[in-house]
Amino acid sequence: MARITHGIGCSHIPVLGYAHDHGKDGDDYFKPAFAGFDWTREWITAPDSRPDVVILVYNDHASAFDMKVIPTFAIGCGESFTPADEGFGPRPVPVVEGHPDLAWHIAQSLVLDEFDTTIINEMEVDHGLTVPLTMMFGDVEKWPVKVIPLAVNVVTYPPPSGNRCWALGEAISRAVSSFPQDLKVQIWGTGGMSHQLQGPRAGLINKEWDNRFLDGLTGEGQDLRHVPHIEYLRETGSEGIEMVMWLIMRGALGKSTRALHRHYHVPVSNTALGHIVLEPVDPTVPPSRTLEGGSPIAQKMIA
Amino acid sequence: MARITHGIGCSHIPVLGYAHDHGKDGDDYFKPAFAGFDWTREWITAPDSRPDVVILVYNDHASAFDMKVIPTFAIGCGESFTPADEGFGPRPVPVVEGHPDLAWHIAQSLVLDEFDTTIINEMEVDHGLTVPLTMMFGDVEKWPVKVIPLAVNVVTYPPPSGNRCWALGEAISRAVSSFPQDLKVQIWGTGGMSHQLQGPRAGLINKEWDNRFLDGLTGEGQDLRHVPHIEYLRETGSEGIEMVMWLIMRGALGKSTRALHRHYHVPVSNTALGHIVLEPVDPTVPPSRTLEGGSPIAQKMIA
Amino acid sequence: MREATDIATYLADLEDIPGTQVFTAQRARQGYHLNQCAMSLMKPENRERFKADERAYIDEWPMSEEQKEALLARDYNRLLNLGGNIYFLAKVFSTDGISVVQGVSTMTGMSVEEYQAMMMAGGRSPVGQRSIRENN
Amino acid sequence: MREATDIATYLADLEDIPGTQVFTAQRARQGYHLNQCAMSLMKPENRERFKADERAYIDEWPMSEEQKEALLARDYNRLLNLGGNIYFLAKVFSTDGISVVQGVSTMTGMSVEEYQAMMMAGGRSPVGQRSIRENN
Ligand SMILES: [Fe+3]
Ligand SMILES: [Fe+3]
Repeated sequence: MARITHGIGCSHIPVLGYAHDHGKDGDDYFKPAFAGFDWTREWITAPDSRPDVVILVYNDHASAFDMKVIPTFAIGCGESFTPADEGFGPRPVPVVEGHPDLAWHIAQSLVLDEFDTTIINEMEVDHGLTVPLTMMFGDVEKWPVKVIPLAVNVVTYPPPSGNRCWALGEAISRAVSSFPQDLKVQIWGTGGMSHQLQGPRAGLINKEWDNRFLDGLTGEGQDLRHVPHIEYLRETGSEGIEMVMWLIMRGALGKSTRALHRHYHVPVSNTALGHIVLEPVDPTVPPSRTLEGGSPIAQKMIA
Repeated sequence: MARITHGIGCSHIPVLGYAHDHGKDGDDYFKPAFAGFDWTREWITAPDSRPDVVILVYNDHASAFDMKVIPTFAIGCGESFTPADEGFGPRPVPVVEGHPDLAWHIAQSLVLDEFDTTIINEMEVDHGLTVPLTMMFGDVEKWPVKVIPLAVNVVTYPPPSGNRCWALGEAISRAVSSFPQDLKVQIWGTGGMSHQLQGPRAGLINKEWDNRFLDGLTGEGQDLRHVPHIEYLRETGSEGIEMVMWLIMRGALGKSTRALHRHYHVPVSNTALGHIVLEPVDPTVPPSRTLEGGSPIAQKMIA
Repeated sequence: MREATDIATYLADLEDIPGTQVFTAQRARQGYHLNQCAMSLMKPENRERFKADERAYIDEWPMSEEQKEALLARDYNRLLNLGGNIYFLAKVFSTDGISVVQGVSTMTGMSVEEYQAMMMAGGRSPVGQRSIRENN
Repeated sequence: MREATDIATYLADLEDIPGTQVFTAQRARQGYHLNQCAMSLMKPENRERFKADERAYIDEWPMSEEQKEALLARDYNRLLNLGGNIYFLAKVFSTDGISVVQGVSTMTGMSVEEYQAMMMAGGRSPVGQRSIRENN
């Protein structure tokens, strides 16, 4: 059976993609940002921990989705996803290969579990998805994992609540563990940490809050699922709201977790860089309360 | 304050649009189908019952959405929606005017209420939306109501469960009643009733089941929310699944309803035509369990 | 109980209906380009090009040869088997200028007249048509 | 309690943050064509046309004159006020060949150097920047 082995949290700051693509990752400015990924790069390619598939939770930054269609949760079920041209040509990184079998399995399971997911069969992927791949795998000919993109709306208000994100993670865990193939699956939450890219308040950074957030991802606590949007906005800047996506990752890891690795660095461009590698201690998630099959009538119909 | 005054259930059989557009609605074959709407046409334009806005729940039939993007619930927030060309030119009916203020209000409220809605700002609308308008209003220069399209995926499996649809209706009721403007809002559930358009089993009709379904929409009972997809498929044909959309309408009417008018006719083309006009008796819906604002922390943040 | 409630069980049940192909993910994937091709016929200019040279038109789409042959032959049952969805395929009915009833009747083994007579008499009964394994 | 939990209260709170325009429905509607226009600059051929004649390019979009002037002037704070969203407007940064830091700094009343120095020193503190009404 497939199972979620680990979760990773990671900022997806575009300039880190630029620094990597232009050989500047050794520069004084970028070196400490990249150095915090050395541990992860070794760990993630080791035979025991290397994943077969990554469910990569990210947001599109006006690249694949314009204002015509705004899905709250969109799951990429296609065969492959091409890096987007965000205004200065596409990043020179490999095409992202999907895992349609598992992606469709998750998408279908989520709908039965009463998540109103949008299925996407063709889309381009921007720095939100490709920068974390670069941070984890560096310069490669071919990404060493299959990737299921899970795009979350955190641009047009309201984004999904923290509680909804956490619950989605729990549902993803249930879906993965009912997939018959033996697969090691990681789930990554990306974006954040504190940053604001707009207005007179731009440049806001909140190290204390960010580090409390990292603390809150480990152990048994579920306080983070109740942090309201307005707190992210006030405390971590208007773009800090991206951190709700880390809660999908955390929710998928179950009852309790421990951190294997943690990294925090300020500044990278306008943003606080955060990164954490989490392992489930007790991966239990609550059973679905809502699965169609859970109703007595449905049970009777199922032989 | 805005409020949901009535719900309407109505098949959206394309040939009825054709019959109307070509002046064949008086033909022997079509007359009994149309006659059952005489009552409604009079009632719906009377000053007391005429709605300002209709939330029109329907499904797209491979017109606005192709296989690239498949939203489970998509709410039309645009200014207007043009009738689609479904293969023989667009229907000669007025452009559909939206109600972006209320539509965005509902869309935003639904996301906070943990429905993972997709927002659509530009789309064409097919017979699923325009045929019910024709059945209710006949030949008009301009539709006498604003329309908020709510498109539901019932084509690619799985569609949302009956329970999820009913719950969405309840959430829509909460959203409408928090809209400050004084508006009479109707909600229409369309599609069905029993029909199958494919394979050797095409032409299936189940009068008994359809009429039990119509019975189940009135009164206090909530049994219909637990009918599983497989029962629709077995009993009412592969396209009978469209009836889950009527449950969004029913859910929005609250605790109990009564029928003001009811009409059932077989055959129209391949399909059993059903139509019902419902009035809430007790419009109470359960409070949101999930609204972000309902969390204690969020409460503290809200002054 | 909980074990029986996952998507696999749900999907298995959908295959138990006589004479019916439920449009599951598996079919959606198999029929992806077939359905996209059929949908392209919503545009008048595409309908013209299709009518002028059907084979050339469908060769622009990465479909299997089997799908192409079934589409040229208007073999709708076979198209359903190959991942076609009826709402997408209905764009072919329109392009051919036939009604939905005519198109649908071709899948039932009846003539249009027989099919229409069945509908006038109240349609096909669900009795015996509910489940392959229960034969009810 | 329940009365305070609707979308109206939620939205009112979003307006209480100093120097910040949260991208609500109201702004999304006001800035619809502005944002769509900015996003069109993802295509190299559109970037070329825009650079060749900015005014002619933006006249193709049904924006207000105010939005057009602010866009020509690269007045990003004004663009935010008129419904622009930073992720869409960032396509203009790219087209102009400036970095995100440079573009963002123009909204803060600081020079790029001052802004970068602030970031190197750990960024802007949230103290006093959390709430207009609480002034904290
Ligand atoms: Fe981001
Ligand atoms: Fe329909």
